[in-house]
Formats: sequence, structure tokens, C-alpha cells
Amino acid sequence: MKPLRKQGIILFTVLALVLVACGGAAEETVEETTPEVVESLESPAVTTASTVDTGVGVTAEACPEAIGGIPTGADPTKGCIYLGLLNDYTGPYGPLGPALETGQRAFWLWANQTGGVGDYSVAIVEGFDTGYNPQKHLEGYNAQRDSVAAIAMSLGTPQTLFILDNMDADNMIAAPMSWYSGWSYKSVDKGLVIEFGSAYCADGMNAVDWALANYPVEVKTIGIMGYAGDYGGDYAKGVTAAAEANGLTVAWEYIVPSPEFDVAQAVGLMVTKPVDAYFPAIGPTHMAQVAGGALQQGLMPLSMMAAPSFNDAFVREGFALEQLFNSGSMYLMAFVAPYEAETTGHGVMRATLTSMGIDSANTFIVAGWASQHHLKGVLEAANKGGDLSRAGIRRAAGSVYVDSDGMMPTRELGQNRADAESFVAVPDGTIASGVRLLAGNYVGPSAGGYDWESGPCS
Amino acid sequence: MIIFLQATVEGLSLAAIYSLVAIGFVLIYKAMEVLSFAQPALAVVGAGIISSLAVDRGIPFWLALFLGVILTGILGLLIERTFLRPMVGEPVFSVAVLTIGIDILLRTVLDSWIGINPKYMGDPFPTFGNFGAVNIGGVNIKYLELAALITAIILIIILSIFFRKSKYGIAMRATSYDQEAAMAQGINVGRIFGLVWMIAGILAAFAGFFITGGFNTLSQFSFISALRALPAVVIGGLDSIPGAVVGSVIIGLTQGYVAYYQLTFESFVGFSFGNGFSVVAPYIIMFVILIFKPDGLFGTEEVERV
Amino acid sequence: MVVIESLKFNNVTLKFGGITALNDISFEVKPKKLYSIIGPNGAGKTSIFNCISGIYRPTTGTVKYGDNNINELRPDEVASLGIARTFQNIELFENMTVLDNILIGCHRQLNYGPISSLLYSKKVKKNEIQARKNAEEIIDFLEIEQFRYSYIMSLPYGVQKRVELGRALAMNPDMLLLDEPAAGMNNEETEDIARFIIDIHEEMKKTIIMVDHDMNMVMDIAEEVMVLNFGEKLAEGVPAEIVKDKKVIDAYLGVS
Amino acid sequence: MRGRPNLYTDYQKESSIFSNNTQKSWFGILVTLSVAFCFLASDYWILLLTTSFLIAIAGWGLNIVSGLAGQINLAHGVFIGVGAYASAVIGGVATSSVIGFELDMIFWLPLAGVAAAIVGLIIAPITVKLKGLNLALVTLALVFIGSHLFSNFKSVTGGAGLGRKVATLKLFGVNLERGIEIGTLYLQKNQILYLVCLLTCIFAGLGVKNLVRSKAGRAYSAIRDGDIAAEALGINIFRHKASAFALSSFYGGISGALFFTVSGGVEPGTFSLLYSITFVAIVVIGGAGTVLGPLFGALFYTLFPALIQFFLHIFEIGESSLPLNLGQLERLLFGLFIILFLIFEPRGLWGIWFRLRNYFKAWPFSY
Repeated sequence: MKPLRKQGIILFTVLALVLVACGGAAEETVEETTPEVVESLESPAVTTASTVDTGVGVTAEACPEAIGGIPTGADPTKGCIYLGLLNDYTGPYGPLGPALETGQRAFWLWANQTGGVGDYSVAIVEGFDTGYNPQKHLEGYNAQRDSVAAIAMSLGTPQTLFILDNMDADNMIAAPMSWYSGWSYKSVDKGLVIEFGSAYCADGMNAVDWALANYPVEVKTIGIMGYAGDYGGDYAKGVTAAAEANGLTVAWEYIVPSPEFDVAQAVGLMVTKPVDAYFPAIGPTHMAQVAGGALQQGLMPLSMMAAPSFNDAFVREGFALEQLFNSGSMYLMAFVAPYEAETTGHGVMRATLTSMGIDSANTFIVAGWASQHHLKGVLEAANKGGDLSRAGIRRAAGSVYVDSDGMMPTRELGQNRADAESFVAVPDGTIASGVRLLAGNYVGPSAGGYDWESGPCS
Repeated sequence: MIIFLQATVEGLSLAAIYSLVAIGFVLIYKAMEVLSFAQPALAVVGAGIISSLAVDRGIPFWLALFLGVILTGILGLLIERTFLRPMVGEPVFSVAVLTIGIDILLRTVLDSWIGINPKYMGDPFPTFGNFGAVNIGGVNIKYLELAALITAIILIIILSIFFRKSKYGIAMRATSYDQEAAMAQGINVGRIFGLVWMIAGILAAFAGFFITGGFNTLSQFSFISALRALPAVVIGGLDSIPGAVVGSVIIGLTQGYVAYYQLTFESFVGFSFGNGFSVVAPYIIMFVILIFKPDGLFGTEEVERV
Repeated sequence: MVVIESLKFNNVTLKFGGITALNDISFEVKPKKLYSIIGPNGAGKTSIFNCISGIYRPTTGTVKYGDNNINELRPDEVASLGIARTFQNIELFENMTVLDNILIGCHRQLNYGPISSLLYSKKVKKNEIQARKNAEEIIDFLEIEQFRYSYIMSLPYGVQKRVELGRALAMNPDMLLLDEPAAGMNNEETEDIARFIIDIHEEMKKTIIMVDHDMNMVMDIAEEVMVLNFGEKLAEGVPAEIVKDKKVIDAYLGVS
Repeated sequence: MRGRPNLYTDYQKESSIFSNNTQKSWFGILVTLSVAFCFLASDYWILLLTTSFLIAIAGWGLNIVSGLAGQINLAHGVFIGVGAYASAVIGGVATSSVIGFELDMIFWLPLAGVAAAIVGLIIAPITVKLKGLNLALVTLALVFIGSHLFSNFKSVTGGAGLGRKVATLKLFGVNLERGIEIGTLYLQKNQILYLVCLLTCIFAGLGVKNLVRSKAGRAYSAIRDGDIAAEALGINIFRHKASAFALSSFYGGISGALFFTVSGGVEPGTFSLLYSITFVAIVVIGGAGTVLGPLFGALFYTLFPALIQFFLHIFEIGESSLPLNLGQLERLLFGLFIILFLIFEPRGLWGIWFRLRNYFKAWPFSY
């Protein structure tokens, strides 16, 4: 007999023996992984139950006192609901990831101190660094899926889409940190993504409408640059739609995936085909390089930035482009009213942050905080319905009224309709948050006339 | 036409930067037959030192630049002494991999210092007049680009005088020609190796500054720009300094023209080369040239001896 | 058994840039001869070997082995015709054992590809055991048993020379090119090598071309001798004639 | 006969993989332990070891072309990528943006290797002409050209920043995505993958061992140590360099197919220069040109982060008190290990093991 074949047989024999021998030990894992799939997403969830079923990620033991260096504010007499966190610490949103996380942790600190969710406090586990990469995002999801009831933040559109099938199989819902218009439609998100704020697509339309109505210089030719498959595509769709409606010329569209965005090429476009206004939906690092590069070529067109393109560091003293961002040619679409806004939610947030010793008015802390309101609403509904298993939470997310203390419009989740009320702001170094709100809950004629029930823009 | 000139200026300034790194590669290769993959790391470390001195410590920029360049040179010297010296006589492959190790070492320390927010050099270029550019007949030339061009030309002139006239320069030429004969002539070859690394470090630091100066900023990805000097060296031939310069010009201009004309060209021919093409174009050129001239355009052919 | 062929140089000239390494060289080595090429350093002896084994291409002229124009072949194709060689500055594979070096010599006789290698099929096994037997015979013949598992770098020079001879023999060649087999050896080692060469020639009936500048050994064992100087052929003939040739004596005395 | 390691009673024994019963039983014990591991260890450790096996396979691949045949290849990651995408296309699910045929693992696993090998052969006419540093530089260019193609070949790769899902785990028509029940035994997906990778790893290792103890392996080493002498011995350099590249790519392709099946998705940005260089470093640290080296290197690479944490724990060093974060510390030490091994132990971990083994063979009689 060939030695190889002989070895193969030995190997298989050993394998088989060990498999049989270990058979008993592995048995108890069966029930844990057998998935329970929700029969109907439309089935009524919000009933009042006396006992609460729980599942993965919900424990009778109390939450730890602090995770990630921030207190959870958990009640030691209550159980704990764990939430996953897929954050970016090293990729293009690396500069913003920690701020988002601080906002989220601060939110649950406040929520736990004010009663938590039924008999439970809520804690976000240690964040997983996804590097804004879909593959690592999935790895992070797999690392956390067996220990969390839902995901507090899944950063990025393509990344979240990438794990959607797995989320579906696990009945895992997630709050996104992305405003893709698809999140509002079950055909795209399978009812799993708990969206908040206006979609990029609506922002894109409102950006065009607002600029035409309010910018002192006439805009005729525009350019669009953005990250493909990401908010760039969605924002570009909105901008294109509004440009068409208003008879503007789109001179160029530079939409490439974020890892391939070439600043030299973007600047090259602005030089070779000058425009009156451009609509960037890129990351902050690239934004500064593009704006600075264009300026060095003597170009300073109107720039209507999608929210993720801006970082309040741009208007801080000592930043080389401070003057440019304060020059009145740069505007941004904000996802939520800035730190200083006068709503109940903003007030509570400011008080909580101050009590934590955080005096930063960073826009991304606000975004992080705001992102958790709807998730809390869903968890509360699930608790009320007596089912805090993942399937129960998913069912609850299918139809629930959520409110954010005035931070965002009150709305019903699970409706196939995207939000269109945008915030328009201008960078302003004299304000703590770095942005001054110019228009809140703004809906321009393009977004107003658009049929939002028709499905996602891109 | 103005756009063409603009692309040419951008390309030439890139060429200047690449040639600084490329000459460092060639010097080390000529003297020791070592291909140093640590060169791009030295460039960004140089930029890091300048930034930390000028911005974090508040030292006047010109002094910081001077100190940064010298310190990077000394770092090169130290690397040669500690890591390269024990490897004399080892196979080229081992030494090349070793320099990859050095590259990882240097960049890890630097990356941890950079963090996630890009660093500025504190240079005077962005705040000059019209945000640091001069307009000549419609062509915008950034002061930074101008400085890179002038610095590269001056350094190349200084180096060629150094090799022709000074005692050490002549000794270096002798060493690169025949190591053993040089030793027999009483040249301290070890000292020459150190000197070569020091010069390479100084050149790299200048390149590092021009890569990251102005709005370009120093980030964890800056080294990729310096790495593009590698195809320049290969195109020119590993052991030829004029080759390194020519190679750099080829690579720089390619990148400049691709950045400005790729999209126009693609819409003309109706075929896309793909996103980020300007970044791979140099490598494709290098690939093609190596197929036809395995020793580069100016490299010496190896003769086999049995 | 393949018919043993004769080797013919027809007006071979070899130039490197401005230097002429070989100038219009012609000679013939008949089958089963022990032919020797002598000459001072730089005379072009090794260049002749390099022209035979395909490392250098003659600038003009042809090298024929039987009907084959071997000046057009790659080194491995030349080797496949049954021409083995050793090198002046020992080109053994230093990171391997003596046994492995000799087994590499058997490369040509092993008839299977890399995929079979990977799977180690029955055929491979049979082949390998046969090769191992052949290798052992050569080890026996050259009396290097105690070095079988030693790494080359750890061996003395004389033994390395013997191993290299063994590696060439392992190819089971018809013609053996020996480049200074006795260089750098003491008298005793030289005698050993001479004995091996004679055995190879007489018992194994192989054609041998030997390059050396040790006149004594060459004159003792060679059947025919060619003398080179500065790339030119000075003389050719049986040893007894050559030692009397005035040009040869001049050249040798002039150099050494 | 025991205790006399270099005494063989016949040639068959001498050329076999395990020359004595002690070695054979050690191998058996190791395999048994490895199989048992997946039922005893936590998911974390199972994943870690699965990764080690796959890195070892890729490492062996690189070792064939670089360690054995001495051809520097800085683009091994590209071949791994080719394997990953081949398997994703053959075994993956088609979506609106990417193609996929949802075939069985018995198709996609070998074909992934074959696809990578074919790419290796296609570029062989270029690579075999070059030697040493020039070859290294061409492969460097390959890294950039390869990742450019990966990023832009969207119907296959999903595009940069987006990526695609990989092959589904289906073997002999049985879908294993949700685990499988065999009688009373329940195997989770990660346990199945662990066993598949272990098995592949064992066969890959035996393959390398077979290679070095027969014609092709010896020819590769000959080319590495002296290509002129090798040619003079009748070794066709072109064919052997090309076959070394093809075999190496085959291993890389197999590894890539399984590697990304374990992570679930693959994004073109993965196949960067650093990714390829990591494999070079793993082979160097493990011991280039040796059979066990890449396995040692792979285990070292995947386990040393855990080791660092262990030491930090023992010496009660808090993560926050370090000047670098853990990831950076790992990278720093990794770089340092490359340097230290090259300077002090060019034969890598294998060299250390070799000396230890010889020491204990002679124990208690030291020389």
C-alpha cells in the first residue's frame, strides 16, 4: 500500500474514534445554535406581559460597573442586556469612532440611571475595531454574536450590508452609523436596521435646494465626489435628482470606493473641469486634502459636504485650513441638530456629559447619543411584550413608535418610508460644536416632491 | 495647454521627491549590494521628527527642518551599525528581509506617535500669500513643489561634487567599485557603509518632508508615497544614480499625467483602467521595463562566472 | 546503451567585449579517450568547458557532439546528452549532505514530475530506492562512506573534490569533463584522484576530458594532450611528444 | 535499533517520512490531540489554531518557491487572493453585484488551488528569467497590480471597500453552514472548519515532506544553491522554477480559499504589500527551506499575541501603562523577531528546535 494511503486511513480512523469518543461532550451545544426564525415580522409585539423571555446576550447577573473606561451606571440589582459594538478605530473614521462610542456609552449611562429597560440595565461590550472594512466587520460580528442581544452601532453602509445575512439568521438588530436610504425599507434591511435621522439621499436633494435658495453666488455647474457603495452613492443620487430638477449641469462625478480615493485625481478634476459647487461625501481626512489642494490651485467653489466629511477640528485654531472652512464657502448637512440645540434630548445629553466630565461639544458625540434613542425604544417595546430574546427584539422593531426627546422627529419604525428632514449647518470656529445651524428640519422642494415610498434611492 | 503644463509641474515635483529617496536606495545598493526596504520608513520618520520639533515643541521651523534631517541621517547610521553590520556576507535575500523588519519597527513606533489625526509639518508654505502657490502664466506652482524641485537639484549637485572631490566621496566610489581592493588601499569600508546610510537617511528625510509638507500632512499611509521611489530605482537600474533620477522623472510624470488625464482619456476611448490607476501605473511601467531590460535602463548587466 | 559519440571543436572563437578568450580552436576527442587540456592560468581551458556545457556561446565556430550542434543547446540539454562536468572552484550544493548532492546527480535518471514528487507515488518510491542504490555504489567507489550524511561545508577540500566527481558520475555520463580535479591537493590526495580517474576511464569506459596545470599527473594518465596559451592552441599530441615540444616548454617556463 | 538515529536497515526506511516507530507514534499522538482539541477548547482557541493551520499551508507554499527554490516572492498574498476569489466564485452565492455558482466544496477547494497555480504559470515566463533582487522587485510590482485588479474586477471581488461573501460550506451535497449532526454528535461550523483545515494542513505538510525527499525538491534546492551547477547536472531551470511557482501558488490558493471561508468575507484591500510580506516573515521566523519551519512560524505568528497578553498579565502590566497599544506592540515585536532571527538564528524556530532535539537525543550524555 502507498504510504500516503496508509496514513490517510490511519488518520481517518483516529478521526472517527475521537469523534465518537467526544460525542457526548458536544451535545449541549445543540439548542444554543438552533436558530429561531421569526415567522412574521408583522405579528403584533407590543402587548404587556408579566414574565419576560430572554435569550443570548441577556443575563440575570448585573452589568459590569464600567466598560471601555466609561461607567455603565448599571443597577446592581438588575440583570443586564449586552449590546455589540462594531466601531472603527484605525480606518478613515478612526478619528471619529471614539467620539461616537463616548456618546453611546453616555446615553446608556443616563438610561440606566433613569431606570434602564424594565428589570435590566444595558451595557455596550468592548468595541471591535473593524477598520471600516467589511471583512473585518464580519469577523467582529462573529466574535460578538454569541454574547449580545443587539448591536449598538454598526458603522458604515457597505459594512452593515455585508453582515446583514448573518444578522438575519441570528435575528440580530443593529443601530447603524450610516444614513443609507435603504435602511428605511424592509426590502433592503429585512427590518433589522434601526435607522435614525434623514437619509443621505434626502440630504443630497436638500443640499442642492438649500444652496440654490440661499447661496449668494449663482450655481450652474456642479461636481460630485464620494465613496462608492457607501454614503457617496446615496448622496450622489440625491444630488443628481435635485440637479436634474433644477436644470444644473453635473460636470463630473468621482465616485470611488473609500480605499481607492485618490486626492490627486480629485483635485485634478477640480482643476481640469472647474465647477461652481461640489458635493463631497467622503471622509474627513480626504476632505481636508481635497479642499486644501483645490485652494492651492486657487479654487474655492461652494462645497456642500455630506455630514461624515466634516470634522470640528477643521475650524479649530492652529489647523492650517481653518480660514478656508470659516470662509463661508463650505457648508455641511448635519444628521442631527448640533450640541447647543434647545431640545429636551440635547439638554439631558449636555447634563449627562457634563456630569461625566466631558466638556466636548463634538458633533459625533451627539450623533452617538442620538443613535441610541430608537434602539432604546425597541428594547423597551420588546421588554413590554415579554420577549427579550433576539427574535422578540426583532419582532418589536417591526412596528414601534420611537421618540428621541425632540432630538429627531418622532416616528414609527418599520414603515417603508425614509426621513427627509435635514439639518443644514455652516462650520463656525466660535461655537463649541464647531457648527452653526442654519436650517433645522429643512425639506426643500426636491425632497418634498419625491415619492419616498418608492424605495431606496440607490 | 495650461492643464498640460500644470500636470507636468505636478509630475516633476513628484519626480524630485522620488529621486531623493531613489538616490538613497542606489547609494546603499552600490556600496553594500543591499536593497533597503527601510528607505520609505526613514522618509516618514524624518517627517515625524520635523513635525514633532516644529509643531509639538514649538522650535522654529527652519531649525526643526535642519535638526530633523540630521537626526534622520544619524538614525540611518545607527541602523547600519546595529542591524546591518552583523549581516555582512549574508545572502541578499536575508538582508532584504531584514530591512523589511527594520521598516516594520520604525513605522510601528511612528504610527503609534502619529495616532489617527494627521500631523502637520509647521512649515511656512501653506500661509504664504495665495495659500502657498505662485501663478506663472496660468500654471499654479505650489511653493512646496518649487522647494522640492530646487532642493532635489541642489542636493544632486552637492552629491556629485562630493563624490568627485572629497576624500570620503572618492573612497565611497572606490568601495562601490571593488570592496576588497578598497580595503587593501586602507579605506575603512565599515565607515563608508555608515556614511552611505547617513546620506541616504538625510535624503529620505528631505523627501519625507516634501511628501508630507503643506496640506499633504503626515498620516500612517504617507510611506506609500515614498515606496513609489522603488519602481523609479528599478526602472533606472539598481546601481545607477543617473538612472534613479531618470526613473523618478518617468514615474513622477506618469503619475501626474494619469491623475489629470485618465478620466478624460477613458471617456474618449470608452474603457476604464479602474480607480486608483495613477497609483499602480508606475508599477506597471516597472513591470514592463523589467521584462525587456532585466537590469533596468541604466543598470550594469551581471556577468556569470564559474 | 547509447552509442558513445566523439566531441569536435570546429574553429571556435569566443570573445567577451574586446577580450578574446578562445581563438580559432579546433580539436577532436574520440570516444573513450582520456583527453587532457593543459595551459597556464587564463589560457582558456575553462572557457572550452563552458562552451561544451552550454554556459558560454562561441562567438563563431561550432561544437559538435556526434551529430548534435551542442553550441546551440542549453546546459541542461547538453547534460541530457550524457555530458557531465565538475567545476574548477567546486560548485557543490553547500546546504545539503553528500548523499543529497549525489542524488541530485541522479536527477536525469529519475523519470517523474513534480506532482508525482508531491504525492510520492509507488513509481516515485521505486525510482528513489533505485537512485539510492546507485548513489551508494558511487559512494563506495569513491570511498567516502563516512561522509555520507555530512554537510558539504563541514568537509575538507579534498573530500569535496571527490564528492563533486561522484555527483558527476551519478549522472552516468558517457563523457566526463573534469576541471582541475587535483587543484589544491597534496601529493597523496592527487594520487587518489588519479587512481579514481584511471578507474573511471578503464573500468567504466567513459570518455574523459581533463583540464589541469599539474603537468606530472596529466602526463602520467592522459592519452592525448592539447596545450593552450592565451586562447591559442599551441600543440596537440601524445604526452611523450608534448613534453618535448619547444613552444610548450617556452610557454610554461615563461609563465611559471 | 532504537536510539541510533542514523542507522537504517534498508533504503526504503531511509527514504520514508518517519524512519522509526517513535516518530510515527509521536505523529499519531499529535494528530489525535489536534483532533480532540476542537471538542475541548473554546471557540477562541479553535479559531486561533484553524488560522495557524491555514497560515502554515500558505507558508509551505511560499517555502517551496522561496525557501527551497530560492526565488524571492513578495507577492504570495496575491496568489492567496486568487484562491480566495476562485473559491468565492465557484462556491459562493451570486448577488446583484457578484457572480457565484454555489458549488460543493469538493469543487471549490481544489479548483482554488488550480486557479492560483495557473496564474503562477502564466507569470512564470517573466519570473523565471529574473533572479534575486530583480525578481523580488517584479513580484513587488505584482502585489500592486494584483490588488488593483482585485479592486476593480467588481463582478468577482465586489470591489474595494465593499468586498464579497465567500464560498458556502457544502460538502458532498450536505450544507454545513449551520453545523451537522452525526448520530449523537453535533459539530458546529467552526469545528467542521477546524477539522477540514487540520486535514488539509496534514496533507499539505506531507506533500512538502514528499517533495523534499524526492526529485523535484532536490532539484529546487539545487537551483537555490547553485543554478549553474544545477543546469550542468541536467536540471531544466525554466521548468523547475515554473513548477515551483505553480506548486507554491497552489498551496497559497488552497490556503486562501479556506482562510476567507473562515472569516466569511473577503475585501480586496486585504491583499496589500504588508499581507504578502507577513508570509515572508513567517517563513523566515519559522525557518526557510525546512519542512517544519513554516508550521512553527505559523503557530508562532498566531499564538504570540496571546503570549504577550499572558506575559502582561503575569507581570501585572496594565495595557494603559504601555506606550503602545497591543496591536502595535505585536507589530513591533514581530518586526524585532524578524531582525533577531535573521541575525542570530537564520534557520529560525526550526533551528532552535533542531538544536534542542539533538541535545535531548544525546541526553543525559552531553558531548
